[in-house]
Amino acid sequence: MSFDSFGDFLAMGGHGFYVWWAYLLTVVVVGLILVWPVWRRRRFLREQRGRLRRSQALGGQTGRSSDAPET
Amino acid sequence: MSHAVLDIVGLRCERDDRELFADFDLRLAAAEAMQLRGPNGAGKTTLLRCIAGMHPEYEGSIRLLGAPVSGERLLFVGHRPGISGLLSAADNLRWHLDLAGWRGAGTVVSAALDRVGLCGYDEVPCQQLSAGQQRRVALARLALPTAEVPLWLLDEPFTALDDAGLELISGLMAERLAGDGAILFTTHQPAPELPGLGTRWIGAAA
Amino acid sequence: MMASAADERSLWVLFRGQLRRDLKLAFGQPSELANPLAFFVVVITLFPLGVSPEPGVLAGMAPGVLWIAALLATLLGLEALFRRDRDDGTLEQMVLRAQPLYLPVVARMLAHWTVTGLPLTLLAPLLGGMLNLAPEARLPLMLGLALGTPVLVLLGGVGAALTVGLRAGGVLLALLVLPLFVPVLILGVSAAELASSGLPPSGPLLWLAAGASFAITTVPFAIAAALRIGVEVG
Amino acid sequence: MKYIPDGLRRLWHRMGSPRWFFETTGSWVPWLGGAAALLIAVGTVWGLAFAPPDYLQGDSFRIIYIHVPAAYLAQAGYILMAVCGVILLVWRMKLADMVMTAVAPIGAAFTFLALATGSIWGKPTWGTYWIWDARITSVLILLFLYLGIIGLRRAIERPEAAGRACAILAIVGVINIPIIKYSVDWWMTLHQPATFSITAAPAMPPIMWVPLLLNVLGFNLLFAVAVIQGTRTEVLVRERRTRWVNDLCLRETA
Repeated sequence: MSFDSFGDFLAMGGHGFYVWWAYLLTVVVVGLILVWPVWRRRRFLREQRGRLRRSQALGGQTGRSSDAPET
Repeated sequence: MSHAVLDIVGLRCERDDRELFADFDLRLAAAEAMQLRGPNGAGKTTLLRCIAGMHPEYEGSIRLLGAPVSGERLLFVGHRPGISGLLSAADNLRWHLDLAGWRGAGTVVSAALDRVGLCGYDEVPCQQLSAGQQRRVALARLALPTAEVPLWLLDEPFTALDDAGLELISGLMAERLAGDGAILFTTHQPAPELPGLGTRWIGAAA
Repeated sequence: MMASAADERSLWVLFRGQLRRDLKLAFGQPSELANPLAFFVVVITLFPLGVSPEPGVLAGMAPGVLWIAALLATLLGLEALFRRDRDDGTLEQMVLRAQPLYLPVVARMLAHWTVTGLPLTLLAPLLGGMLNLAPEARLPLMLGLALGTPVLVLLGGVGAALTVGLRAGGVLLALLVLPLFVPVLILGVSAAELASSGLPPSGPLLWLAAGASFAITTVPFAIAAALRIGVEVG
Repeated sequence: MKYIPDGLRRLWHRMGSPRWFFETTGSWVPWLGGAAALLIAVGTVWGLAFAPPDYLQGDSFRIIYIHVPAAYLAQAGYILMAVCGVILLVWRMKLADMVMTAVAPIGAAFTFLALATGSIWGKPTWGTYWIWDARITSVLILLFLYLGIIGLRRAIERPEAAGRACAILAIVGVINIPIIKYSVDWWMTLHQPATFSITAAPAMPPIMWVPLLLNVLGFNLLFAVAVIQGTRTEVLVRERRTRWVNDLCLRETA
């Protein structure tokens, strides 16, 4: 342990402001890049479900069957 | 020669999230012409661009004389004229010859302009010509020796042409057919009288 | 694949034909030729007015000012580089018909450089004099521009080709291209700066020459590939 | 591809299938995420609380434990995009394009993070938030390159064309990155007698570099998780017209 007390740890030898800012920013940015695709996927699934219901109501098909790997 | 000039098998093509073709087949032999017909937005232009290799998002096979399509073996006249308005008719055609690596005499340019009835307009900048005359310059490419390729793809070639112009172009098309070429074209005007002319409807089923 | 003599001749025809056409087009539009040059001169005129007319201050910043103005003038000419060809359909004919596409692309870029980079290079020592640039730095400045502007035009050509079919092309083009200009800017400015402080400028100039030859051989392939995408849209 | 054994080629084709990617990688995320969290937790706590302060910079050097992984991933992300670009252009593998799409914002985020943490670190070290230090300047230009890729992709409507355009740009960019970096380095040494660089600490003892290593590994896994998640979303959006995606949508309703 490099610090004597929790207060010392927070103070970071006078550089606490900078160190904690940097770490806080990292947490926020990393959080965003992890959450954003999941949030986008949820929204897409919701919208796609709506689209499918609408097209089923119209008696449409549920999409092409092709899922062959692209070459 | 066993290969058809143009052989399309199982073409599937989308544009803007809409399926234009599915399981589309088309075969065109030498000395055959085919008119593509169908309502606006049915995909006639897209089909021509697929064949010319300017719409690569398709599945299926498109072959020209049994080989993958290459631009030097076809001639494409699209909605855009392929003619620069700032240059003269002769400069434009000379550039088209150069593009194909033509090494013969440049007199063929005047001959081609004569063929489309633009005798004497060689050095006039194209933007000073009328719409119909500009169209004729664009179509004068069909009268250049570099147009002697197996396949012509003509998208609305008759737009803005008068009756005489229409006759001239049909004459050029007939000559190409006589030279064992194949022609695929679209038009909303009545099709000209051509030997071996077939019609193919697109988008009628949809 | 071995090219026969006849093939080589058609390749030469292809290259020459494109070059002739593009030069004719460029010189047929004298205003388009003059605009980037006028821009170059006007921007440089603004610096003595906006920063300081002091000869010493001007001499210190002259290489940087001249190079940045040249950079922006090049950028200005890029937007229209392929746009008109795309609109009138000559671009799609070129992409479709030319075998290989590399040659007309090189010719296109050479023609563009002749009407943008070359006049900038020739004009630079004069403007350098107006900015009190040390006389011994004028030749290195010119050499730097002569070697650097082809690279700028080529890298810019990639950006212009990538944005050719796009409505909001202009600003995006600047964003795509300017970061790639950084090494040329640094090398060009430092050649002039070294010379004006009495040091040999050969280091950065040789690097610029290396960069120019690398760019001329490789970048046209990227431009050609980007143009193939450009003609698909629409 | 002629000389590649048949089995390998089949594997390559299967891996190129977006559906295969979606169905296979779903179960990887918790494991990778867990490992990343563990490594980063250990590395960060160690670095923040147990590593001794730097003899010159004091405790502000502890920013290194996030700055270095972020700066490393910023560059690795761009290289990954260029590799995907080559795969897309040469083998026309759509999945490569989807990965490339997912990497761009993540790489840009790490580039931003590297810049921001570097700048925060600069304040106690140099007395100012911004200095035209060679490393910081190169990272800033890298951020511009990322923004260019993102901007180009958004500007082109057809995703297939956008993918190939971005591939070309990424390849041109990746060739330029080392040139930019060296020219900027050289420029800065020409103009200022080498100031001491913040991350070039002389021979760190293990108690200082082991947590850095843990964090670099952890951030790598974190990056992988983010890219996988982004790619999975991209797969669904791009393949929304296929039956398997629609079946998936309907299944999730039930």
